[in-house]
Amino acid sequence: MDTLTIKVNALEANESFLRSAVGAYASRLNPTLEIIADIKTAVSEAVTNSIVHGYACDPRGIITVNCELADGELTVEISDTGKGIPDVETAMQDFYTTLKGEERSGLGFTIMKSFMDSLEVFSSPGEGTTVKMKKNLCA
Amino acid sequence: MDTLTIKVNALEANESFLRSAVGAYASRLNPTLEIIADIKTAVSEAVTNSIVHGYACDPRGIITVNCELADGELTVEISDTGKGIPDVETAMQDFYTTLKGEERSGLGFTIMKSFMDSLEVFSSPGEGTTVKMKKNLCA
Amino acid sequence: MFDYTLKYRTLVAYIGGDIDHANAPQIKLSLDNLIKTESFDNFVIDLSAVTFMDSSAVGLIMGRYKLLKSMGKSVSFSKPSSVADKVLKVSGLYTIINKI
Amino acid sequence: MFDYTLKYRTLVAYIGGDIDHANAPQIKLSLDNLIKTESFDNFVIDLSAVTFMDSSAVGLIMGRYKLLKSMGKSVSFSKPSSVADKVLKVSGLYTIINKI
Ligand SMILES: Nc1ncnc2c1ncn2[C@@H]1O[C@H](COP(=O)(O)OP(=O)(O)O)[C@@H](O)[C@H]1O
Ligand SMILES: Nc1ncnc2c1ncn2[C@@H]1O[C@H](COP(=O)(O)OP(=O)(O)O)[C@@H](O)[C@H]1O
Repeated sequence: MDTLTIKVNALEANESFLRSAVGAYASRLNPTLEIIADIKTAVSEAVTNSIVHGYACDPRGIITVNCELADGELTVEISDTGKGIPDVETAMQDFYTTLKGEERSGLGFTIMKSFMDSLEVFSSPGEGTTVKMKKNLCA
Repeated sequence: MDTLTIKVNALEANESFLRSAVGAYASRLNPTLEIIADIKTAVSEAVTNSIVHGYACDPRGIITVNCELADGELTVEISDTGKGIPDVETAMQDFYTTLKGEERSGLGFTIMKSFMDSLEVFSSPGEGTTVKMKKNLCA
Repeated sequence: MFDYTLKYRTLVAYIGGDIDHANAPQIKLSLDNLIKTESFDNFVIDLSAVTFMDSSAVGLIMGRYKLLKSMGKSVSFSKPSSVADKVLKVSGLYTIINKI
Repeated sequence: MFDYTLKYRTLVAYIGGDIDHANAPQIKLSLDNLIKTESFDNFVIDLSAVTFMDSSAVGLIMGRYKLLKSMGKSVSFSKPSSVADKVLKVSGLYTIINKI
């Protein structure tokens, strides 16, 4: 029984705070540095998306991170109650972005998918988005 | 608007995790290293108390940490829903401890009080304990 | 962390530390300022001191790449750290910008 | 982090890193083992490499102090780091154990 929940405002300072917190949490199972780096990158992508897309940088938005360590595996869920994604399949395509002018690469989901063992995205317009990822820490 | 809530199980590994997380959170206002060290020590005391006294080391217990940064000041509240304290005034006396055999010093509250700017303790037997502390980060 | 050297019309920009959405705008400013004020033919992005980067850094680099290509400059990567290398690989950036 | 040196019947125990409730039992074991197996007159606790400590460390030190006093040994602190120093001051430990 080893769970972690963090709730913070949609502030840029929480991008590094949350990836470091989840990285530190996963470290207690003593994975390799590369596994920790992969997790931090994926968490950073999801948190940044909640801030810039979900809440359009409105700091009143709350980002929730739920983690669990069980059977040598990290499960991490990053949720917002922001604007949501109308078509998740399209949004997940490489290079797809709805913020063309702002140098978003459209590779956030691509990186989450390739850096983690599994990725699921749940979203409804007007209700918010949850990204659920898993990573084996004993690989 | 800059708040942080963390919920974790009453595991020893969360003593260092929570003090580091609150220390990292407070760091964003760029206080001195000594102020950060003071905060980490006080948080460690309160978290350890929730684990060893509140939950008697039962990891099913949940510890909640609520933080807020406002006007250059950190407010941090550490809560458990464990066994509670029958007489808070007595418990807060220097060297008072109910775990005599286990090398507890009875100085947890003494350290929280002298390392932070303010300390309030709310507790009822059977319901749990909340420790609320404040620290000015611009001193 | 940001620094640069200019030698034989090769401008090397050293970007280090964590590169994410929060600090990409600051790094973008520094790079664009450098590109505007220095005269050079080759632009080398040295990522040897990168401790963290995500797709915000990829967007930042893509933007500078397009700008530099439109000015007729050559662009390459130098010594990416292992964390930078992994993100550059997955993002496909190595297919358009060479590692030297 | 734990280490020791023994010279002219003075045993110096070096305790470093973070000392908290989670790792105090391990440090206690190491110290008690040292106290049992070595022959010495003076016990010096070197806290120069302590990066964090709280009242669990105070309880640990108090326990060792009582044991050593009952054995007729002298006990002192050496070079506490600034974070250790502050906790030792507030806890009143300096009134019973001298800093040398
Ligand atoms: N949390 C979110 N809330 C709303 N929309 C999102 C969220 N996450 C992703 N999206 C949508 O999915 C698109 C693709 O996301 P991503 O692959 O991370 O690329 P990028 O962030 O560079 O745009 C985004 O442009 C946005 O339209
Ligand atoms: N969260 C808590 N739940 C229940 N009892 C507590 C809690 N925190 C403190 N106490 C009580 O207050 C006493 C004094 O606490 P403290 O000053 O931290 O000393 P110590 O932890 O060394 O016993 C404890 O021994 C315990 O009886």
